[in-house]
Amino acid sequence: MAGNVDALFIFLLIVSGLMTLLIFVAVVYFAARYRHQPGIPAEQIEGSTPLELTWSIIPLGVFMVIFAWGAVVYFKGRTPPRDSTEVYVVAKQWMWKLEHAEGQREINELHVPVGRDVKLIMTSQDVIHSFFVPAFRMKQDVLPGRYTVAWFRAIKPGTYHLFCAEYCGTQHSGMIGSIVVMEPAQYEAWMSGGTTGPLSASGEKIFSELGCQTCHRSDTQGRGPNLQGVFGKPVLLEDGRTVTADENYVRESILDPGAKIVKGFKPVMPTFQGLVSEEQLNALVAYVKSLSQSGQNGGETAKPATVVPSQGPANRPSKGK
Amino acid sequence: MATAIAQPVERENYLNKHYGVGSWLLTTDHKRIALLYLASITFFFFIGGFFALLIRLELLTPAGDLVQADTYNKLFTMHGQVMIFFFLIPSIPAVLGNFLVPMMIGAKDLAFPKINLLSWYIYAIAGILMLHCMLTGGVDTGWTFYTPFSTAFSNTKVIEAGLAIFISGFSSILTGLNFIVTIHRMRAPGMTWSRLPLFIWAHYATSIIQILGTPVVAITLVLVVAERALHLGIFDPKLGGDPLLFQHLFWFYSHPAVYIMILPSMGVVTEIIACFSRKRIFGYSFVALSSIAIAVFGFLVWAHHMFVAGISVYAALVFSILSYAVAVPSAVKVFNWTATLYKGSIRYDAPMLYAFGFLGLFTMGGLTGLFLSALGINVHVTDTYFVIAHFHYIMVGGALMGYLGGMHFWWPKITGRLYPEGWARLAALIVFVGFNLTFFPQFILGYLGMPRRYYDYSHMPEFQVLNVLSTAGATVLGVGYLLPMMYFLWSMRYGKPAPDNPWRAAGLEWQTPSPPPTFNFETEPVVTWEAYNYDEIDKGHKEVPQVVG
Amino acid sequence: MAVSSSSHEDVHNPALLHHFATEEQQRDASNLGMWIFLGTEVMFFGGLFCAYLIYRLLYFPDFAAASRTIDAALGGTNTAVLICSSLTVVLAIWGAQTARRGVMIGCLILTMVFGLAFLGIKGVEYKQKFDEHHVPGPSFNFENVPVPGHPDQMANPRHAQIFFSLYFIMTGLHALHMIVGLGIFTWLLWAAWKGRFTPEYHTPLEVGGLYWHFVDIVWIYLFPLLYLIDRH
Amino acid sequence: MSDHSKSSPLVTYFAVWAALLVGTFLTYEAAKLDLGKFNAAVALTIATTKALLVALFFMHLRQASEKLLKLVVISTIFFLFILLALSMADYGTRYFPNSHLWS
Repeated sequence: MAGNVDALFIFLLIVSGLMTLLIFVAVVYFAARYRHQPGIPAEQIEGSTPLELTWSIIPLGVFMVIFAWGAVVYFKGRTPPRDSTEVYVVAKQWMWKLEHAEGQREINELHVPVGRDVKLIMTSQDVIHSFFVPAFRMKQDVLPGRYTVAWFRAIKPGTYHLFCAEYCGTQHSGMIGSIVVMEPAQYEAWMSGGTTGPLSASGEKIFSELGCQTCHRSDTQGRGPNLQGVFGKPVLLEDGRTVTADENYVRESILDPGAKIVKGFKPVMPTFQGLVSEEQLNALVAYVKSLSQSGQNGGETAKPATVVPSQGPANRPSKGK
Repeated sequence: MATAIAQPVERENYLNKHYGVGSWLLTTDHKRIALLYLASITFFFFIGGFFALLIRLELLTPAGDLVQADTYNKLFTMHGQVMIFFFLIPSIPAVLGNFLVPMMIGAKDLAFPKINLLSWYIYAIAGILMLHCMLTGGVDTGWTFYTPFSTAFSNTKVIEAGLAIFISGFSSILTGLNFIVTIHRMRAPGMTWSRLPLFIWAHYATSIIQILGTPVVAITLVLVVAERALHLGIFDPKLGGDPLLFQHLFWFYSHPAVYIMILPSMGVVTEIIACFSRKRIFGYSFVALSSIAIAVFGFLVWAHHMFVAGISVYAALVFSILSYAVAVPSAVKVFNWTATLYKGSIRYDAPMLYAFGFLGLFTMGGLTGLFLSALGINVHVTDTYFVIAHFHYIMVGGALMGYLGGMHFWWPKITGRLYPEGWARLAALIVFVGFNLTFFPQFILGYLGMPRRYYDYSHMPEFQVLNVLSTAGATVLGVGYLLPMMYFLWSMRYGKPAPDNPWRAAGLEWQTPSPPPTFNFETEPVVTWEAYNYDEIDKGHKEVPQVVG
Repeated sequence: MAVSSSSHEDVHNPALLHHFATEEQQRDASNLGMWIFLGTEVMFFGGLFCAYLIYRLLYFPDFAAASRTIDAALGGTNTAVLICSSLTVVLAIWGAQTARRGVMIGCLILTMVFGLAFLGIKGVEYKQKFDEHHVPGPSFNFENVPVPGHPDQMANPRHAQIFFSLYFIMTGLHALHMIVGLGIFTWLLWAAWKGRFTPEYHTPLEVGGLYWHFVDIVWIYLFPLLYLIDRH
Repeated sequence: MSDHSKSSPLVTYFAVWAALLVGTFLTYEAAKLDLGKFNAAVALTIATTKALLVALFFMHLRQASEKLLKLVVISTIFFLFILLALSMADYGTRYFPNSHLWS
């Protein structure tokens, strides 16, 4: 990331440096060359349409190049690679709470392995914050009430600044931390430190504590949709629309179940707004996600998922709403 | 302050026709109202400047040691609010524009003199409310009022500050409305659209933004106040609202607001460059149309303040490309000013030095805007000191330089006195040097990653050197701003009486005595010449453009 | 709002004001000034319409459910009342143009009566909403109100509260404009009574009328947007 | 604007008034029909027609000899459109492909 941004930055420095130089040299030269001298009147020039067009169109062309280049860099920076390591981030006044999918929890510090894509799934408990790592040229506002996503890949071990870049109140400048980038071996060692198990396992526990499984059963008989294999798939809704079951959709389904009801189900699910914390929500999202990963990755088949493509209404897997 | 002006000349003029506080507070003369505005915005400028100084002093050392964190947050918030809403937005339009728009088009006054006075009173009420807010605790939301911090978390006087800015908006709207009607309806015979000074075109464009943009921020602030008082949920995600909607509505005005600040300044600089290079402006119609283009395109780019805020990436693309569209007319202006110098007969009087300063600083401010509109770079530099530096280059380096240049240029007309030229050139130099020393290091700070609105950077001591440079520059800059204030005040009493047209300038405002009579012209002007007919003046065909009775 | 009233003050003296060359110029300036002011007003309401549009699209079922609880018959009646008042405004101007003093004054009074009727009906509506606890705030209650077309699905009270917030702010702002309008028309009536308006000079009537019609147009949009989201 | 001495015929005023009342009635009745997505379109079409009637006849925009007033109206509507359209550019695609503001 940093390389891409810097390349564009240098290109822009050159372009704007040349432009500045052009203007400055012209102004200084004209100012000196045509300074007032008695007896030499100014020469009146009306203007020149070809010249005006030239210096409108050429800059516009240059601008379009900058735009296109900037857009490409931006798109890359906004699109997390498919198999990224996932870290859930909860921002609050004035600290960063980070939780690895594997279960490690950290505060104001994030340990990541070098060379691995890391996807951040972020939300805020209170006001808007912004996750900013200057060394990675990466920044994303963290909003209350929804997830925003960002990603990075560290290429050199070391410790890097993490800043909150969106003003968030008294200790805004204290809401800082560090990203510790480690060699894979070191990282493995660090990871094996005390953990309560993967985030999805905590999610599963919360899932059963809240009694979700009474309706979201792993067969087709539940009052709510079966959640096996739902994540990342399109879901057909009661009103005919189709949505993709991403993090924000699962989140909304828990907090505002009436918003997007899966086809074939009744709006019977109560809201969990105020009943689950942001961390618990993250765990639930991680759990729902884990129900799809087994099938997707072709790895260990944990559950005999009844993954049915988006047509079948009765057993549409999704968070029931 | 203006009542202190000694009677400069024997002739009856707008300053000596009436005396007494009442004659000022109830005046409907656009020139006197301009001076009322001048006094009040100068007051707010120094308040805002004082806040800026404290901010820079705090950042001299990495630790938070001068003021407390909350105080610091209030300082930058109120620095922004005061400078933007109570200084920059009214600065050129309400002072120079108010004074000059009617004179430049040959009118006796603005179309609605009472509304003009009303707008000053609205401004004054807003200003008093803002002062009250500052004195009784202040506000710490950042000038941007981002929700939900402002609506649900800040425990400072958000409602009062919001209302103050809401009220000040109406002053701005009324000024813009008055200008547009005046420019359409009050032009002297012969003053066709293609003969208008480019200052007028710039103010016309500014007025469009004031009229159509300001109400949106006004209603947005109403929603913020309502949300904060009643917890409606419109901007509060906890209650189902979307905080980004606030940002959309806020920037719909607040981005074009930058053009409210810079466009009039461009108008001023155009007049100065033409006068001191004794030339017609190169490409008159392109400069005129580019003002309108900036005003219109300025409305299409607001979400480039929100590229990392969580908006759609597709929308970000649209706003990025539109942002480049607005860069073109700005570039056209710079090229035309430069081309105007070509084969001119250039003098380096103080106003021209400010205009040169404007050219350099605006060019740099504009070009760094290209960095910010490039999506990929924006992600890195937004909300850092890079942005701070960029918009100060535009709004201080650009707008304020233009304002000072204009004040020097028209000071003889306004007061009938000459300021001390040597001091004025020195001040221009100090401002230019001080400005660059203050803000150039901030570009580097920003790219290195120092976030804006940080009170304490003790974990990042590597940022200190650049911050020290910046603070040193701010001190120089402060001196540069105090100087004109002092010699202007001095000149009101001791300055040499100004001739009617000290610069041998072409505009209609110079064809009337300095200071002008109450109704601007002794005989009604009839315009028979193009704008900037410096050849006719200099070749001695006419000493000044003739004013037909 | 203060603007419009003082724009009348500018021209309240039938004699030509000093800085205008001709009466024509003065009248054209007032007219243009009012139209531009109305442009400002459009954008003022525009911010609210923008918020309304976005939340209506995001939370359509909840908005539909909330909209159903407002009395559309009262809203419709109010629309008719305002339309009638607009008619009396043009008739008053016609009266001035044709030197029919009785028509002018009668129609001005009628306009104000219609305006007051509008505000009265509005008050009845607000009272209903207050009694039903549909006023956003601590006592807001919108539990168990089904979404139109889905009897077993309940509207989200938080989203309904956003609807009612916008409803009260938009109609409240509109009512505020009505009150300002009534103030203007009180002054116009006084001036008409004093015989200030002649077939040659009645600019304040025209400018005040423009304002009144604009307020009417705002309501013409508010009525279907707020009252008639989903009534079938 | 220039021919104020010549008053509009009362017939026009009353006709417009009647049309506005009919329009109000139509809006009210059309809202009761289930037209799906077209309910809003119908309501807004009628509202715009009514607004135009008021502007053109009651506010005399039709007679305005100067194009300036029409320009004021058109540019205001243009900027309002910009506000709505560019905001929707974000909301319409923010959660793409999960964005369904249009369906």
